[in-house]
Amino acid sequence: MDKENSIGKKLKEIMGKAGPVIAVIILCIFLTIRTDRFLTINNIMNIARQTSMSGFLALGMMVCILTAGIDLSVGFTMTLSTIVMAKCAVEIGLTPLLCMVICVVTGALLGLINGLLLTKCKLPHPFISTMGTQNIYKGIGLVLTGATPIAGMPMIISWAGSAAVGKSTGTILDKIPVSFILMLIMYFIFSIFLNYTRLGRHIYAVGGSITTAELSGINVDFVRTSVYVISGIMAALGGIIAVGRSDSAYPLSGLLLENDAIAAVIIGGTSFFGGKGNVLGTFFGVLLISVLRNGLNLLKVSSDMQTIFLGVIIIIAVFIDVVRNGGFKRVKRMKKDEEK
Amino acid sequence: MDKENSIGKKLKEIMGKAGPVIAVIILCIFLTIRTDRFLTINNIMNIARQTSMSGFLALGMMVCILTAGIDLSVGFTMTLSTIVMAKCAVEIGLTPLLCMVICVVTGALLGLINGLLLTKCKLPHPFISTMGTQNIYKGIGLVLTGATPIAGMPMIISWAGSAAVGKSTGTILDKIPVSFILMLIMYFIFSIFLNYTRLGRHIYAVGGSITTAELSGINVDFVRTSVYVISGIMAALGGIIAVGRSDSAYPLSGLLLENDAIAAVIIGGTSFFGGKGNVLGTFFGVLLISVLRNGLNLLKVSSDMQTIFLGVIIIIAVFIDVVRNGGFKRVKRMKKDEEK
Amino acid sequence: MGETRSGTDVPLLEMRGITKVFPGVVALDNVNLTVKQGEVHLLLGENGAGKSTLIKTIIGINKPEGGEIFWLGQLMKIHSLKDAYELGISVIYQELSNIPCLSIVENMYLGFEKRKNGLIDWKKQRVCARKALDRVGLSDIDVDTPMEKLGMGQRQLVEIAMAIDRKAKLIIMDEPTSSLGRSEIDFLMELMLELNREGVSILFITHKLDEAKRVGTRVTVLRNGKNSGATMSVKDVTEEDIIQMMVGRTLEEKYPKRKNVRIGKEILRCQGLCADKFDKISFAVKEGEMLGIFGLIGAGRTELVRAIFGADPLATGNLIFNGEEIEVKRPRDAIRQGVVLITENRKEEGLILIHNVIENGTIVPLEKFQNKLGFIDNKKRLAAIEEYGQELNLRPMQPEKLAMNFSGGNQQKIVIMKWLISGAKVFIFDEPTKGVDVGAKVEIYNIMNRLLENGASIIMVSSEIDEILGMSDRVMVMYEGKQTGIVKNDGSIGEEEILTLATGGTL
Amino acid sequence: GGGKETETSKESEGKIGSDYEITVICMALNSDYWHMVEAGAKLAGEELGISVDVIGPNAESDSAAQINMVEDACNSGSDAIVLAPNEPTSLVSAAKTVKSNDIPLVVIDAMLDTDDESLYSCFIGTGNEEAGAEGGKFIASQLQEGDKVAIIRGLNGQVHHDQRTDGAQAAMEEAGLKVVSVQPADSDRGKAVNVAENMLQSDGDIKAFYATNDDMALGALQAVKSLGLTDVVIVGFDGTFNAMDSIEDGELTASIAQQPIEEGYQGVVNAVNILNGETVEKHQTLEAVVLTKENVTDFRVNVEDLIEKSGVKLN
Ligand SMILES: Nc1ncnc2c1ncn2[C@@H]1O[C@H](COP(=O)(O)OP(=O)(O)OP(=O)(O)O)[C@@H](O)[C@H]1O
Ligand SMILES: Nc1ncnc2c1ncn2[C@@H]1O[C@H](COP(=O)(O)OP(=O)(O)OP(=O)(O)O)[C@@H](O)[C@H]1O
Ligand SMILES: [Mg+2]
Ligand SMILES: [Mg+2]
Repeated sequence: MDKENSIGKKLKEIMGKAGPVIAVIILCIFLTIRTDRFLTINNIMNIARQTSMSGFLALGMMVCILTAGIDLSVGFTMTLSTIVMAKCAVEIGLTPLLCMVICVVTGALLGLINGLLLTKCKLPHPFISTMGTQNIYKGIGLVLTGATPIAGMPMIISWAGSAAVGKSTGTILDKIPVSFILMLIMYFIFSIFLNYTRLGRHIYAVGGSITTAELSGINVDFVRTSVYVISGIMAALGGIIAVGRSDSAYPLSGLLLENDAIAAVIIGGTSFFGGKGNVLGTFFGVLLISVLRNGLNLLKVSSDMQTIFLGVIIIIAVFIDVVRNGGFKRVKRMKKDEEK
Repeated sequence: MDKENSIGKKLKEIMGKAGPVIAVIILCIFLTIRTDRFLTINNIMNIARQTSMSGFLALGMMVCILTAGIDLSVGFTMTLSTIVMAKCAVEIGLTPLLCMVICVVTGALLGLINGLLLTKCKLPHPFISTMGTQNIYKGIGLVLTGATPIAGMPMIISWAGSAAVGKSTGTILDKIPVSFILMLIMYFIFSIFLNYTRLGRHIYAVGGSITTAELSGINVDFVRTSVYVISGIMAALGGIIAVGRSDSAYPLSGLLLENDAIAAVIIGGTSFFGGKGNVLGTFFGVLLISVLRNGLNLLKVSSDMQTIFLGVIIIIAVFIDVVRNGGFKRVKRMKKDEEK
Repeated sequence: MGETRSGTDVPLLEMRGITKVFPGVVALDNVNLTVKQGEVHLLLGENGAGKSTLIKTIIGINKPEGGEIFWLGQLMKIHSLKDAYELGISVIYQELSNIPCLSIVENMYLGFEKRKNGLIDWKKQRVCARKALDRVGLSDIDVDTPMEKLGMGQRQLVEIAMAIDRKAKLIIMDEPTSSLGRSEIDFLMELMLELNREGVSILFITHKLDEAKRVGTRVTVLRNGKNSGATMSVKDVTEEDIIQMMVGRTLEEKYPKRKNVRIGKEILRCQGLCADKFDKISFAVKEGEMLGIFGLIGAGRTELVRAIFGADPLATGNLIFNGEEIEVKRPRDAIRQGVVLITENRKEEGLILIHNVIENGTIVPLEKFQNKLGFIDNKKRLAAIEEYGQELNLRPMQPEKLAMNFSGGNQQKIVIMKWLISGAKVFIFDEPTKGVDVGAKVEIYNIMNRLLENGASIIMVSSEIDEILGMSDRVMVMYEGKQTGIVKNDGSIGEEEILTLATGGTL
Repeated sequence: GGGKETETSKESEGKIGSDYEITVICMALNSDYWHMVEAGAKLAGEELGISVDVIGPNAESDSAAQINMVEDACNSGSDAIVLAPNEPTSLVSAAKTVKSNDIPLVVIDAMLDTDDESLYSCFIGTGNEEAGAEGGKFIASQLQEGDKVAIIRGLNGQVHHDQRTDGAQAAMEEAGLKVVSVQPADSDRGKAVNVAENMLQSDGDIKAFYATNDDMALGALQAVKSLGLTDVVIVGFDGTFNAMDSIEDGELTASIAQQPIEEGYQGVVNAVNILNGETVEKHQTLEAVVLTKENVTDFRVNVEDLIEKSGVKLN
């Protein structure tokens, strides 16, 4: 036990945290060799831009999964929040900043509904409640827009999604997308939040054991509701970026986004059973998917094959995680976890 | 304890099993009053026809959920099996019966992959493995077909999906769809299978407690693999009906079908945590969704509103289940279940 | 002991007329309990008597239907656990309650994080945790170790450290010793007395009457959710009195004698069994014989029996069953031979809690209940349950009742029934009476005796020397994964010899 | 414009005074395009004094739902069905159901994949392939021989996107352009931004984007703008209002507009004619219009007039 603890374990631990990092690096090296278009500033900035939205969604999904929950509605929470924002901006003509606030508040409310369904209505599993609200939010978005996109956002909203940090400074700043910087800031905030605040630690505790958390005097319902509110807010923020990027809010924008978010979180090493996971892992999970998508595009792999690759990557990433964590032994414990 | 057991409990028990039945009946009465088109033989046969495919898928999903698992790949397992069948029939020109066998075998193999990923590769949760294979199967289907539908099935294949039981007998038999009868037969077989065979009971035991099942000498890996194989076979059978119905196999036919299947199973009272549920419940869960969709079509409710209704129904159905099962008490237990 | 330091006679905690009803059960019926300042108060009673329920009303987890609770003479209004903790009440729950994937220090301050500028002050927490761990004798364990890496006893000690660190005035301990070994128990008893000397009151729940008498000041007994007799001073009552109050009758003998047992031929022989946690274990059991396996906590007994049963891998060694070598890779290989394990953890490993007695009882030998066509015959299953239910005196005898709704002792009977129906020949019991009350214990011993009388063999792992000496024909002792001796339990040996072996000594 | 024909068809109004019920089933009801079909159908309904219901699933990929809708429509008392099949092969069986109920079927927008002409009474629409070719030719007219072009298309497996792609690709290649990349963006504007960015990255100097719907074209426009490129020709498909706005502003180069209002209108009018026992032409082709800065304003005024008259609300 002790011997294992010393060297091998330490190594494993570092590997454990660095798992998705290593995968990203390997993928990057491969792509750099295979296509000279990959390692260019423009392309890296492309990847940065393409990462930001899913980065926000994955962050929200991560806190849900940390409590052993899941938020399937995240895509259409994003869509509905942006539709509300777009309506306020384009049809009512409110000031852009107010519209953004409204977007975030809407996201928070939609998340709150998910949370309350779970904690107050006692629906047995967030899989069910958020599958329900996913349909509801989608339907409301379609009804509100009459199923057509709303375009013509005010400048500031587009700014978050499509602007670069600098403006004709002639330096690289002109290329770094604002959205990516915003995402980085948010990841930093979350890493503080999850490690150094009570709510953050309580999220891990609830995911680790909901009964024990309850017995330790943690307001479990509050924590569980919070994570869905957080997820809603992240979805709304991701939405603002998505709207800025495409200059429109459209009712099917959220379709299947939850899959990428879940995949990124799981690839990033967060345990599906809650209680384990870190922000850095999720960051590299998101990055892995973005780099993969970008790389396959550069390599002109057909989109059908891309679908296959994505599936394979999800499975391999999780499988590596299983092996890394001592395979069998851990799996035995997992099995116990699943059990009633 | 004992007093409650006598009358109240019995009533509750009957209600418990009859829950979705009652919902279906209420919905039917409402629709009969609101539109005189609902209670016609033609319409009832429409519902029957529209139920069959999802009926098969839900049955496979149910056995997975009974073991506390899930099969997200069910839609594209169906698609890929039918594409293989269609290729054999239309391009290679094998005999129709052989093609159908190939379809079922393909479904079983795809299910086997899901099962082995779980039991041999020890992926921590079927949510992840089947999310991966869902993408893979979808991609393969697209690659195989070049993304275009394959049409022109042989008669017999179409027969299962689109024929009626009788042929110009002038009786009601001319209208009863074969596919619905096939589905009824399958539900009957499953109700025997789950209640009166060893594997059937073992499925419940594994869902009830995987550790206890293992320590009771049950071959847990076999059981867990079997349910995904069964789910694959059911998907393939559902696929044969779908192909018969539309006379074509096309690569996006499986999109989002897993959602309806999961919804039907959960509405039908199967516990998301495994170990509890019955075939009758699932049958009425499937029926409820079909009747709802049909009724909303007849009432000319827009498809956007239909989406909302479906979401609401999922939540309400599960909520009723929570209340019916004594709300709090059960929920307390559930919480414990979730716990590691 | 027992002297009140505050000089006043205001009781620390006073509960009056507490009534708690669960759907279908009156768990507490007008119960009174008074804990004085600076005493160790014993709360005793059978399984299901309502002990845990009572303490859960103190800390606000259960909202009682009737009754009042006073804290230092003031009516206590507790809305949440936090309120209770802030008053100075700490609880060590019956079920271990920590979060396995989090570190010791996190677990210790869960819900009571020390903060600086609104952020968690990890440094301070580590320092405090270190001190608290040293206090409970865990000085060689790092505070950042994940809880899941600790043994059960160590986890229990961490929980105690937690309670101490919170500077509680009242520490409630609900069966803290059920998963501890003898030396840990001794350590804990000392610690309790020491805390008590420092003025901390302790409300102590246990099924082990000897240890109760060692530390207790006064005792309150519950029976079927009611006070059974008045609270008395421990000095004034005997163990027999307490048992009388708990179960309403006296027990003739704690360890019933077996009659008509004929020890027959050897049935299972283990040769040189090795794995991670144990090394070169060899022994044999005969028909009608009970072999006890004793050891201190972490001696590797559980791992050994799990490996024999095929639940854990065996590195090397042979298993010989009825003279033939058998290969056991999984539990079902052992079960096929009739070698079965009744695990320590019946709730999670023995039962499917959400299924009823019929399902649980017949899940192993389902093929026995198949008709000619291969379908399961439910009438046969019910008949078997009724037959064995009578024999084991299952209470209540309701085959359709879910396993989760039975009391601990009766749950143990359902597990035994499952293996009886499967026709097992060698029964391995791991801590069969853990958390079981004195009355139910005797019932379980009676069942064991009947098994032996019918020619079965039993291997019993236990941490209670009394039980080992009271029941087994022979005793194997383990120390740190090694077998330190097999002795005949014919009166020639006693506690001392066993303990010598268990701590690595030789006779 | 569809205006002219609309006026001529008005003459037939007098003849019909019946209370027919006609159900129009669109591929989906999730875009301006289908709302324009709805407008046309409603307009015809008003003019002819009959009741017209317009329904459709909520995604063009959901052909199972569309099959169900056709069956339910057969049963909900419709006298005729106007169908825009979202999957040409799958919907054939639905057409058989309609036939077996003796209900006339008018197919609009996209043809069914069948040789059995008895299944439908008539087809009205622009060939997607021909319209795609128009777009391809337009792009060719704006570029030099040998220039690089990229195509952004809808979900792989959706037939009308296949046709729009094939038509344009063939026309462009014939004109000597180099189609360097064809990628799907699932008809999604956000995805189209990513796809276009990646295309520009992997193939540098792309001179034109052709997208099989307007949303994706607008997405490509965003990508081009955010990379600070100018002079890239971007052509969309459908002539949605967003696209028309953009063309008027001089950003999007062009959009290939079919005539959805006319499709809906003619679909209903033909159905009524069939119900009245008249014979109608089996295949009626509607021209596709390439909307550019020159003609977009006129086109738009006409469309807006018609929609206003129909009472259908667009967002
Ligand atoms: N949440 C609950 N719902 C329903 N019944 C309950 C609940 N908790 C306890 N009970 C019942 O209340 C009674 C008292 O249980 P309690 O756990 O207090 O017993 P105990 O004295 O602690 O027993 P043990 O020694 O086995 O721990 C039992 O009959 C039990 O089944
Ligand atoms: N479910 C479990 N999770 C984590 N650790 C465990 C578990 N069960 C046992 N252990 C630990 O494994 C080690 C070996 O203990 P084992 O159970 O074999 O000893 P034992 O001799 O049976 O003693 P006891 O059963 O009294 O703990 C101990 O440190 C024990 O605490
Ligand atoms: Mg208790
Ligand atoms: Mg043990």
